[in-house]
Amino acid sequence: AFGLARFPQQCARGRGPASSSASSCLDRQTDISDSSLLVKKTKFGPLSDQDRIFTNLYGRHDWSLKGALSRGDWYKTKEILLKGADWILNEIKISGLRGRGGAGFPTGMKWSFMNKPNDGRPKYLVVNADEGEPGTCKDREIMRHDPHKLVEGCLVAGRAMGARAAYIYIRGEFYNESSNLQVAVNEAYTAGLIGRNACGSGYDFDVFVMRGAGAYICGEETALIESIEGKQGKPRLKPPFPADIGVFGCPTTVANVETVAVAPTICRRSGLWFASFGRERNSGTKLFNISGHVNNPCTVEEEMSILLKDLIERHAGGVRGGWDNLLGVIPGGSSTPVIPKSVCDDVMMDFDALIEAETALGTAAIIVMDKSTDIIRAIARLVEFYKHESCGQCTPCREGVDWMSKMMWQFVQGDAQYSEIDMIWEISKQIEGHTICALGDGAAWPVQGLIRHFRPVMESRLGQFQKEKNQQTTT
Amino acid sequence: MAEYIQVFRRALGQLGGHGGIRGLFYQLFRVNDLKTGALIGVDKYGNKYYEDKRYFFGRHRWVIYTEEMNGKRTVWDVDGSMVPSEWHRWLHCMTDDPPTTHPPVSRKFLAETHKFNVSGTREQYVPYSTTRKKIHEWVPPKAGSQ
Amino acid sequence: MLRLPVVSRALSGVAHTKGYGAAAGNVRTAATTASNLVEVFVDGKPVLVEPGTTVLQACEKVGVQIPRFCYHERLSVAGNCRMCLVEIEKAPKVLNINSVGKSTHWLLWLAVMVLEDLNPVPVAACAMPVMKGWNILTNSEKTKKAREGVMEFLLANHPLDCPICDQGGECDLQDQSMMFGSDRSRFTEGKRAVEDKNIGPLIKTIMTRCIQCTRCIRFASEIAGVDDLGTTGRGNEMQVGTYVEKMFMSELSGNVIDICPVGALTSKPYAFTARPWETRKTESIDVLDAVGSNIVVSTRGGEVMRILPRLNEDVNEEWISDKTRFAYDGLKRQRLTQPMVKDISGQLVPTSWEDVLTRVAGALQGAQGKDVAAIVGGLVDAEALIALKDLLNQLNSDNLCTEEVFPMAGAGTDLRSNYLLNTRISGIEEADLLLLVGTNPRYEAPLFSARVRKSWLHNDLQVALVGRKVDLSYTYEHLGESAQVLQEIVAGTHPFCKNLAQAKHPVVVLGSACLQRDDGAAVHSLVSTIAQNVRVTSGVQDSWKVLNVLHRVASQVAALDLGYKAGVEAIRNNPPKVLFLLGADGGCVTRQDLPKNSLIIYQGHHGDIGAPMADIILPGAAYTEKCGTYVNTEGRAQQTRVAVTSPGMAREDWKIIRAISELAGITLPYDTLDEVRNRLAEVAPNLVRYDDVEEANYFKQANELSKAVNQTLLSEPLVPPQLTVRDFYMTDPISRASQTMAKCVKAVTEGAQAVEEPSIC
Amino acid sequence: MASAAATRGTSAAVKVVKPIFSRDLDEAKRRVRELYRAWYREVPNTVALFQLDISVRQGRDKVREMFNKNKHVTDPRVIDMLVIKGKMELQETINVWKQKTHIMRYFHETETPRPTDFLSKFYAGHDP
Repeated sequence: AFGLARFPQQCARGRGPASSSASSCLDRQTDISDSSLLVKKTKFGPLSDQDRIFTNLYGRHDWSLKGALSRGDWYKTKEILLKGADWILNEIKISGLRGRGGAGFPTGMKWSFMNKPNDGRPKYLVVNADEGEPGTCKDREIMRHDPHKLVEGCLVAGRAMGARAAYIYIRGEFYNESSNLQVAVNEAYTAGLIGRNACGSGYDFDVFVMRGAGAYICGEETALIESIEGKQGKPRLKPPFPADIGVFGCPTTVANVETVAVAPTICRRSGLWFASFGRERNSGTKLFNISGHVNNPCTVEEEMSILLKDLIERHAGGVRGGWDNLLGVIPGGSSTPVIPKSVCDDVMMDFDALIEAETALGTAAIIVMDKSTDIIRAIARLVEFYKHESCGQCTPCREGVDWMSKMMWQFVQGDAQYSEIDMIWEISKQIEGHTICALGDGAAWPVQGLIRHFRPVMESRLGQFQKEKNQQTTT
Repeated sequence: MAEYIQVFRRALGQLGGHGGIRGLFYQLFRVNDLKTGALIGVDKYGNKYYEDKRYFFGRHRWVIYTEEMNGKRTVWDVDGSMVPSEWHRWLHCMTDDPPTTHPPVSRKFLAETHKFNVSGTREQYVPYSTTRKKIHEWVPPKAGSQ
Repeated sequence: MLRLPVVSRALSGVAHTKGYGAAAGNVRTAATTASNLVEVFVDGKPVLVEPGTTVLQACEKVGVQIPRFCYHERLSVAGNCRMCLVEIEKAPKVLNINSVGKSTHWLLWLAVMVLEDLNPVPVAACAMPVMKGWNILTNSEKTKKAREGVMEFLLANHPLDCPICDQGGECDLQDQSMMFGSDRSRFTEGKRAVEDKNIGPLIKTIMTRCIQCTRCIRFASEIAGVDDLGTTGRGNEMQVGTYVEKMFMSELSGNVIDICPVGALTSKPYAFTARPWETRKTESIDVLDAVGSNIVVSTRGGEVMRILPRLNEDVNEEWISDKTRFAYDGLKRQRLTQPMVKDISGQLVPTSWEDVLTRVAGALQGAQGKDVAAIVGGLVDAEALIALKDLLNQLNSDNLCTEEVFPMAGAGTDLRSNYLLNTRISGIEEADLLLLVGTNPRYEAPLFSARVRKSWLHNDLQVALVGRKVDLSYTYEHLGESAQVLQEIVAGTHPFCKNLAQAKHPVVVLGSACLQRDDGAAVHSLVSTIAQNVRVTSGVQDSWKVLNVLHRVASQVAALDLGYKAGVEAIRNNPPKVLFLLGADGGCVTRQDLPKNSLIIYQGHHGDIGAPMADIILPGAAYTEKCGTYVNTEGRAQQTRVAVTSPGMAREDWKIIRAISELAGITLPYDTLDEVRNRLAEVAPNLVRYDDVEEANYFKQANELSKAVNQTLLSEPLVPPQLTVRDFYMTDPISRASQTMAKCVKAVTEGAQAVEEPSIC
Repeated sequence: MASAAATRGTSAAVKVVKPIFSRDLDEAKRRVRELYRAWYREVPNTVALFQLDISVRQGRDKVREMFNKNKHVTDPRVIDMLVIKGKMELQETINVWKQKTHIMRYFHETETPRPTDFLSKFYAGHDP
């Protein structure tokens, strides 16, 4: 309720053709002279409404071009483009934006990899809209309610890396999202915003929307490229990296929807503005998805480095049955390790803080579990998901995740030896880091998180089962 | 004295039983033994079967083979398989009833004419090989077929 | 599918395909200069390698073998078995900032960047290119741990049926689990079972054993050029198969048996017959086509159990065709095992060598000069050829012919360059344009074709074909069916001339089937002129040969080298009283062609076409039973070796002829193989310089002479005899006698299901 | 080791080689005589023990023949080696480590000589 209550204000800000800060940013070359920004922040969030990037996150307004223009999209895009690739890259670098797809690679650096001498091959931007991570629902909100942010982002990002075209690879299940996105792309073409001489900047840029067939693995960047090329969605080896040989053998950058969609706003409002949120190296705003045992599950844009407790209490209406009823939280989508309440109490939601807590920010999809949860079963279900979604290409993932899944379901029953807890830990370690892509890691981490924090729960389950079995045999 | 008379009588019996001196020597060379006994029967090939209970068991029945059987001259070249099956059982003491008094039941698997054992001859049975032939040679086509 | 657009290959250095250097690495490209070598360390030992070398290759260079399943040096890198994981110790970052920006260095830099992030994750040695200063730890604790983990996963679902597995004893999984695996199993769950697939009468599949290394898939799509194999399903349910129930239809399909690291793909004819440790291996040469593939004959108890390829980079690399591999059961059937003569009734009856040799010698003594003639077939070794030639020459006869026709007009067979594959098989890798005339190399010489495909794949070889359209494993420009197209090309009116003019390393290959036609000389002359013209326009050096003839039978080049006349025309025109057929099973001369009272002597190893019409049969030895010299279509002399003794009373061919000569009173002056080879060296020294190719020259002169040919071109299209894979399997007496090959033909025509399966396992 | 020493000995005749047992030919001969005597005495035992179908005389003749076969040997080292082998044979015979057939193998007729000329080799069979 809290998140939704703020809507009128947001819209009020967004309705103007451009905010003052946006226009000013375009006119100056950003430098670090603004001393006010150098003051180290200690308190993060809540995000004030005028600082929100996604102003139609909840679909209360028109998502089509008309509505988008009214919210400030496509404002002075031509000027941004004309500033050139180096300027855009500089802004992105200053903003400290890190990839929003999970790995958190510095976006500015990633995009600058594409700026190498042309060897005759076209370059491509591929937008990863295959949002399949359980618990994550941020990209779909962008695509169905603010698709023009993404289309404009494609143009700006494409300009930054000198790309010829953008492929938006959208998850097959996102039917409405892809429809909206396609409509937005068509609108942009008709309005001359993309296509030949995009926005009148003299720059040619195409955007293609491509629907996947519903495989989680196609969210992995190289598998996504394979899928676009029409092959089985199976990850490629790296090197060669997509930046060298990507889609159709050409240099390619794969970026998350959110990363791309925030780029125009960063350019308009300056990288320093974006960098003013959150801690150092973890700057910016971020879409958080809060689901599970909270009173009010929601997707909300919030400042990075906000306290987890703060986030849940403020936007999701708190944990069901109060904070003390909290069992644990999966902070970044299903593939990140679970953290118990003791950690949740004071952990900040950003890349570095969560790494310190032996988990990861991932896609910032917070799955809250209260004390009614059978945590072993929850993790077992996650592992089964990964087992089902493993592409089967490389050995540790193909064989190991299946094995882990079988073992996890035995743990759910309690029908296992105590030593098998160590064994599954070892197996998960044998998978982690030994696979081609990160799916193996993603399958291993939840198990590791479970053992790290909930080993007593597992042991008591095993003991319980033994006891019951003994009773049965004696009677 | 009576012993010598006994021996003499037996010698005379041998002389008579084998058809004089000539017959005696013929028998001695052919059979390597001189025995007289009761002629129990002669089969259709001419083999003569004798019995003399005075000899101890196992030697008390014997056969004097015929001199020509199934077209083969068998004066010197005799073979145990010349005894037909109906006499075989009497000769080997499986029964005390010779086929002369107890004619055998005729069976269709019994040969009309008794055959010798063919082992060592061309007709002998050779078991076919059950192993795979390593080389299958070419069999030339029959003349005139092409 | 694999052929990338040209632009993608414009990128310098190593990044060619997904293969990333390894697949491209064995294509001959210009050697990189030694100056930009990279120094890396393997377990502390320094080694200098070219940039772009993979970790695995660098280790191989210092003799450290990294365990692997999916990696195969001739296939693209899949990197999916993860067995080759090694730990890398990176040097302190030594980055030349100036180099950033150049594409290759930039790439390295990026890899360093990423590694920095992922460290300390072990890397897949087969795919990771080395960086300067890396220390590759092939035996560290972490490396061992990673291997053991992967091994455990691989074995988790692998059945424990080694005792009944045909791969036992030569199984990579067995060997490597002994070396690198754990000594006990922790897997207590049930194992996965996968349904077996029927992919034809040659390859037996036991898919439960599959470890999804995808070598077979990559072989099929990259080397064989048929995308028949692939994976279906995901995760633990991933299966290798043919998508739909069909036969794996390729002329090179047998090679997947060799590259399969486990027993998932095994040989169907060889199933449950022998173990690798109980067979005796003999290195030999294949003679069923003119390529002369190097083979290893595995024998046990005087019986050929199977035939495997042997590495020879210049000829067959490490592949062999299915006919080479599977026709060996033809060596055990329809064999001539004892001498035979016709009795009065005209029936061939077995007899003794003394008898038959006396008869032959008598017949030869009575016939001199043109009354005696000989025809040699396609499987005859050079020793027998020279012996027969000497024998007939002693009888004042020079009527020695081969069954295969080669036009004698013009330079004919006087200049070797006219009838050799002068460019050589490996030379195709350097070519940029290939013109095929009236041939279907895919079935006439599968390994030559595989080489063409390799070059087409990696070096952008442009292929064009004159003749009947055939299904090759590479795309080609079809210029037309009839020989008139050649005239147009000579005249310069054909649009293809433009491409020819631009070629830097052109190659023209003339199929020997064209030369069997009545206008063979004219076709040869035209092709020779095209080759000569193209050679001038391309401006290549003299060492580059353009004109090539692709033969189909193994004995032809040696026969022509020894001075045999090609074609039996002379014999038809001038029928002899005594005709000696040495392995002649082509049926070019029949009894009807000869006078009534003429005597036909057949010497050979199979009762096929020649034997039934003979009056006297002399049983000879097949290629696995003798030490014989064969010259392949390139002119490369190679020798077969005795793997098994010849069956029954069969003898080596040259010995039979030598024995005849003694009885006929014209004893040939050699008693031993060495003496025969000395005689060979006198006549044609190149025949005894084994594994060496004697270069042929005088192209220009040959072309000049060929211009004198005055033959009219026929209007019929140039149709190679082997159009589809169905024609491939049975081409000679051995493969015609083979049941396996017969099954293949049946499976190809009626589907794999038509061939009955042994119901074992 | 011994064979290596032997070759060295032949290549440089002056060089004194390391003897096996015997320092000179006379000593070697003495050893041969001792061995012969032992065999000579053992033959009757052998014939009895193995129930050989030969007479003692035939056995002794055979022993003599075997010794005569090597009478051309003059190198004491070679002689010593042959004596050692002979002693081994003797021991095997005395201890009945051999069987009857092994003894009778000494009396085996030599095999038919292999054909030498081309044609008879050809008729005889495969001669690689």
